[in-house]
Amino acid sequence: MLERRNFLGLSVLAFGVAAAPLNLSAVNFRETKPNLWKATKVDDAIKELFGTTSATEGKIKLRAPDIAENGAVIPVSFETDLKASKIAVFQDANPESAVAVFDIPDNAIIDYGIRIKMAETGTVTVVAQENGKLYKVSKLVKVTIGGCGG
Amino acid sequence: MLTRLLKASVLTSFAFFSLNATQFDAQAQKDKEELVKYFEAKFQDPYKDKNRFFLYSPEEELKDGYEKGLKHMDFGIGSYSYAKDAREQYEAIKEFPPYEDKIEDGEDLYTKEFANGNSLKTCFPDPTIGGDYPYFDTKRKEVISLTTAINECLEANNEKKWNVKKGKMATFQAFLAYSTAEAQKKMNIKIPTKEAQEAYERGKEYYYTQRGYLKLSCATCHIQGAGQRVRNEKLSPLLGQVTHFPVHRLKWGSLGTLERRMSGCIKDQGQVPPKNDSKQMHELLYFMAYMSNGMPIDGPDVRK
Amino acid sequence: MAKTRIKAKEKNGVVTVKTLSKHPMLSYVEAKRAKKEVNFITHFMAEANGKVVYEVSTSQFLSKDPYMKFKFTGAKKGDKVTITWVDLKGNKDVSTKKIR
Amino acid sequence: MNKLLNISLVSIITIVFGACASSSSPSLSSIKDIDVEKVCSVENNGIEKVIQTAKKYNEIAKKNELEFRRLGVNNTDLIISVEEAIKTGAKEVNPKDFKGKASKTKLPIDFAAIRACKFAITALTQANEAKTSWRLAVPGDGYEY
Repeated sequence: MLERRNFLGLSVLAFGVAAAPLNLSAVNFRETKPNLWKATKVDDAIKELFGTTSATEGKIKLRAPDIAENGAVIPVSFETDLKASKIAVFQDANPESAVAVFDIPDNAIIDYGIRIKMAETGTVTVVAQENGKLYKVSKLVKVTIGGCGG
Repeated sequence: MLTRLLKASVLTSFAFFSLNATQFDAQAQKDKEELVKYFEAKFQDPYKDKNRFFLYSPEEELKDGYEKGLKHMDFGIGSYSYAKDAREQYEAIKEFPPYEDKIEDGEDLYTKEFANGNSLKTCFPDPTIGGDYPYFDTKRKEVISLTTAINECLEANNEKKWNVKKGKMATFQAFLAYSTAEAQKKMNIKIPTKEAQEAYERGKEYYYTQRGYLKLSCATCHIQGAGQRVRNEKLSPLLGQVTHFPVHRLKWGSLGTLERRMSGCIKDQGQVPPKNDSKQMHELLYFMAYMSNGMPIDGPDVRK
Repeated sequence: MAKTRIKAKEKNGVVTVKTLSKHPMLSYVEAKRAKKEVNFITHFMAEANGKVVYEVSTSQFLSKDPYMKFKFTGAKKGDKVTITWVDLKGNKDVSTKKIR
Repeated sequence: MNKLLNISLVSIITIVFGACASSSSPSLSSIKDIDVEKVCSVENNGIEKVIQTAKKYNEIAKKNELEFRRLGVNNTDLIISVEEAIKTGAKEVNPKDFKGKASKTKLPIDFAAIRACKFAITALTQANEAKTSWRLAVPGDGYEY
């Protein structure tokens, strides 16, 4: 419990650091690919981001539930040994398709986890790019209105 | 080896209990043992025992969707003890539970001084009491829940009472539950007197009584129905049902108290739920808590 | 005030980081329904020893109070991980934690 | 003579049951063997009578914390909505939910009256039945598996 106080202190320090220019190599795909986030079909989004939709199935281990406990909090994680430079997560249950685009630094180990929202049953797709080639995996996640009581 | 050790310690604790037990909790003790026996039998092998326990479940679901060979303490995480797919999500969310900061906020509430210089700490000098509530107050001759005790403390110090369902009440209880869990304490409900025994019996009758326009009892879903699927819900078991509160429900998007969960559940039976600080609610909780006696406190927790 | 809680652990040269950021992550649909302004984290980055070790551009479809788990190499116990995120409205948050 | 015996038997039973249900209203236990189809029939009794019956029994249900609630609508509010519709001549009722807001429940007035009446009585008869039947669900007691 003491930890938090430490942690608060540290973050004040961090603000000092943050004042210095910090964007070392950052690529904000929201700035570089504004149309990606507007795409309403997964294939359109993949094309917008990677320039092509032709992808090999597999080489990525995707974990997502068969039936979501709650559509607002769906744990999604993926692992791969690919030396990927870019990985993106899409779904087809929401108005737009793109969920997140990872720019992979060279010392990263690709074992990532996030939590996503889906308005209804749909397919989660993860696409990785290695040396210009695309790899893709998908999984159906069922979303129902859940939770008994109040 | 470890399991043997565990068994031994469970046995000795049973022995200890029965030595100490007065006649007042003899029936309750028996009820609990029968309940454990039932659940262990039910979840020994749901696929094999389909005709005995899971008549209405699809075979492939029983084959792949259920954990087998569950023992008493396994039920501490409720339906996640048997529902495989849900369990994975539960564990993923527990990697970084959404309520963690609330435990610290709860500690702040614990030590924060009232206008009169006292604090919640004055009323609850030992915060590791999550497993002792609800308790039977032998002087007042009634069951007191943790929520009620907290509000009585606030009132006695001229502070405003808290909403019993969420907010500060849930936050503070998260700290108490966490402290209790850290101290590795267990559910420890006592039935000290004849009156307490009667309160227990009334709570028990409430649990098993069919009510509401759907004519469901608590037991319909959480004993006979435990593990059955209703739409997308694998219903939770009575064992371990109260050990993990307060919970962060994904449905609520926030922490809530046991009372909040209870009234939601009773409402689903199709009747007006009893008031959170009513005698009925308190006695119902008293019975439920006793059924989880000996199980570790593991709140706060996450539920769907 | 820092709005990201960080857990960072090193084991066998691999640092595992888990973070939880306080943010409503209101999507366009949710914002409309709640009669609030749309806002969500759009870019999230982690650095250690002056190098970017994790970076993601995010959308409205991450859950409320978004969670991130990632791994990287090249840092040891005692080094610091710094998380920086910005949201659609331009709010920025920086949080730091020592690797354990 | 027979009649007298009957009456005294009934009253003894009432007293005994009343004593059992010490904390609750004594009239609860006397409510059984009511043919809801008959007493709640609008066709036979007229809507006013049916809603009065509903009201009478629902009061007892409330007192014993047995009142029904369906989709957020307490039986009390269903009864009120029927009474109001009788006054205004409306053919359909839209009762308030337990928070006092308009509910999603919309029913033809006769149907609403019948439901309110059945709900009120069933809450009581079902509770009386349960006094003996609840043990059938207890593992190690009435429940065998």
